[in-house]
Amino acid sequence: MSSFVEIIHLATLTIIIIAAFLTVVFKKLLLAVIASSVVSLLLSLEFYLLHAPDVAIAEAAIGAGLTMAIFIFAIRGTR
Amino acid sequence: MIGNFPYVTVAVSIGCGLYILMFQKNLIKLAIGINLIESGINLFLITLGYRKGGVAPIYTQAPAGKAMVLPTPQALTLTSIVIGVATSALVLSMAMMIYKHYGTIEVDKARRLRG
Amino acid sequence: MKLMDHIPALIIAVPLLAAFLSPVVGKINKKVVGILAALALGFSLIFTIILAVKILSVGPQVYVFGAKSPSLTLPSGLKFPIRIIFQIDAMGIFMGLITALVSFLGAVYSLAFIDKNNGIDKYYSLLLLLAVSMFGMELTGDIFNFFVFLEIASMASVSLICYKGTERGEPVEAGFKYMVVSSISALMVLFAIGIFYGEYDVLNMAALASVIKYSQLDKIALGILVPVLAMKAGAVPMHMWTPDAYSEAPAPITMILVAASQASLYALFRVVFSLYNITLNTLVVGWIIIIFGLLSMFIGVTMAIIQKDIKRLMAYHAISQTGYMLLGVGVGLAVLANPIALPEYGITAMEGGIFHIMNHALYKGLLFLTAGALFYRTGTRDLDKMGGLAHSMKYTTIFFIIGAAAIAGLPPFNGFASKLLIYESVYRFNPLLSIIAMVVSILTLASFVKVFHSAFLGPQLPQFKEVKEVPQSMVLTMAVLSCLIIFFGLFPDLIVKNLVHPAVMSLIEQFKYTGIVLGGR
Amino acid sequence: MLGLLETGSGFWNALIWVIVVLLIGAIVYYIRNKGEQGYKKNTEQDKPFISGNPESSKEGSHVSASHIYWGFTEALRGYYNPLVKMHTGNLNDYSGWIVIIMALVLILVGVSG
Repeated sequence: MSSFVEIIHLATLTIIIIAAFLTVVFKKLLLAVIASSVVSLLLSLEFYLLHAPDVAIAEAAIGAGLTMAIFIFAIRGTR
Repeated sequence: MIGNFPYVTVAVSIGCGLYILMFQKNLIKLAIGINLIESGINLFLITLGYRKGGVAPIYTQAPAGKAMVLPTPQALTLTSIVIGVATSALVLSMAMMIYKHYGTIEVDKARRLRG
Repeated sequence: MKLMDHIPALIIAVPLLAAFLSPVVGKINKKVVGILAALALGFSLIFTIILAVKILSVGPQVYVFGAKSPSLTLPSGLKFPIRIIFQIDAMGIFMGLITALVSFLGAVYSLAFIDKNNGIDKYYSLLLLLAVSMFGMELTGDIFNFFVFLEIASMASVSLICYKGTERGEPVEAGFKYMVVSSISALMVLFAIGIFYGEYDVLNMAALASVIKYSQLDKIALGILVPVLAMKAGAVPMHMWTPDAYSEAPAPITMILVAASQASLYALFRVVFSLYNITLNTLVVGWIIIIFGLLSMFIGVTMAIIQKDIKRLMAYHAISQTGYMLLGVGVGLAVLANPIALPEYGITAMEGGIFHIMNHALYKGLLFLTAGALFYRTGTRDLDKMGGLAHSMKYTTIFFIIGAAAIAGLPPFNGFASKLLIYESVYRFNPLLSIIAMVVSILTLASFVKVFHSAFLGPQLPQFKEVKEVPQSMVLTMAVLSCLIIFFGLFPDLIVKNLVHPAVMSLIEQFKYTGIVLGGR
Repeated sequence: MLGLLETGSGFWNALIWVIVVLLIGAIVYYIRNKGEQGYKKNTEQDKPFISGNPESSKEGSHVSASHIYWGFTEALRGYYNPLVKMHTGNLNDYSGWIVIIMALVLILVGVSG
């Protein structure tokens, strides 16, 4: 049980690192925004695993959802 | 077992954010960079409060014999998330205004103020 | 419940209430909003003066939010304070007085300066928020609370810099640049706060100061905090946002922005002196601050000489004057652990540096307001296009002369008094530093001679035949600042003895700051 | 004494300074009154003498801001060129400087012990 949680931990953190790199690498803005919201979403999973459920909810709703919506709105506005 | 791995993630995402701010030219990409730094710092704060084998600090009566995860960093993180979304919104709205006036969102073209 | 006990909370509560009232009032009557804002900030000024009198006669004050008694810091059985507290010593209230004065005068000046057409209610709302956040940064005793106020300050000031952004692109560009650098700095401050919390489990500055050990992690936190707070204060070579933001903001906002960057400077001093004090390697950190100061002084003034935009020129001077403050306080820090040199010249150097903060807020505010008055009547900030304005704007000319003489350190104005303190004490630390400071002062005078010549002297230009003196509320604001400058110049000892010296002593003696919260009075 | 500011190695009193300036001003005024009395306004004496050349129009004689200190900036060209080039107005440089200085300060503080 405990080792299963730790594997999820490691997997989440690894994907966060990969997604952060992808955010830097992607030249297309939309892809970069999606990568950064993957970071936020997995961050909220990581918060949940670190016993912070209320922060996880806030991060999923505000950090991943709302921020991505604002970014997509801005990208549409500057094209 | 996870040990220092979250701190590595913190360092990587702050580093990626600073790299974007230093070397990438798109104004919206800079906003993404700020977001990335902020994610890293939020993870840092939450990880600081983590105690191995603790329970989430949301029960009014904790189960006996178990430690709680520190609640203060979580409160700090909530504040910082809300401030972060306000910052992103402000930065992006200004990027849109720059696009309206200058017709570009490239950093090295939008620089009338210099010298 | 006595009103007197709640003054620290009222200082920020009244403008905060007015900030959220002003959009509502603006819906009903646009003209009342400005008066409401000026009134609220006037109340804050009065409260700050009352609090200052109390602090200077009784001692540092503590205000605890959410406790049964506003001065009860330690809930029984706990080793450290857990509530959000305001912790105000002589240094905090010194900065608070500057903020209160400058923001009140800025609101009064705005009454005539800002046109009434669109967004006036939002303008005053943001101005009040900026004042509130500056008060918060200066009075708070909680390091996370400081971060929140820092973010509010940067958001409010960015929105105010972009106030003219619907018409022109440059203000938005300046605002964008300021927002990006200030969010980097705020996030790094949060990172340092995280380090402190992870190490000591406290967020209260006094409690933190009592346990700090200058371990490896503390060094990292110091190495993060010093450059980012110096950046917010506008130290070279991280100063590039300053001329952009100062030159594009409306003139009264620029005056308040000067005070806002000084609030960051205050935070830098607070971190170095109250948090670390003699635990840190004073010589190295002192020299880091001195070098920031030297670079700021010299590069700031030499860049100012070649500018053609009047407000951009003054913004570079603001950088240069920040250098004097960093130099004075840096010398004080470098000799902090030295029991012979500190009373001999260290305290004097710090008095000079801290006194210069107040003087700079006054004369740089006055100069920015005269630049605003010129812009109000001529519609340009380009010095090449101005000329002969002394014929039609007599009061503005007199105020400009007073401000320029004060910034260049000509006796008997206030700039001379604080610069003299810096020169004579820094000379005993290292003569070269003092000589550089004097050269910078001469170059400052030279560049203001250039502004005076090209804007005010010369024959009356045909395109400015119609120019009149600015409206009365603007003249009044500038007159108040000029009177303060002359008063401070004629009686510098009153200010130094009663305001500056207690502030310096409460910075140097860490116990004066921490003792009141931790109950060891 | 009122207005006496001790600086550690000396003192400064603005009031004494003002009094001395007023005294010197009075002496200067006295000497000036001793001078030539034959000056009359709005006559030939009023005109500037430029080697006998005609006086140029007043509007044309105003030196605008970019021409002031031309010699100074020209002489210090080697100092000013890199300095002006440093202020690119490029946002990447702004954040770059912050990161560089932060790294430098971290190294200095860390090494010093």
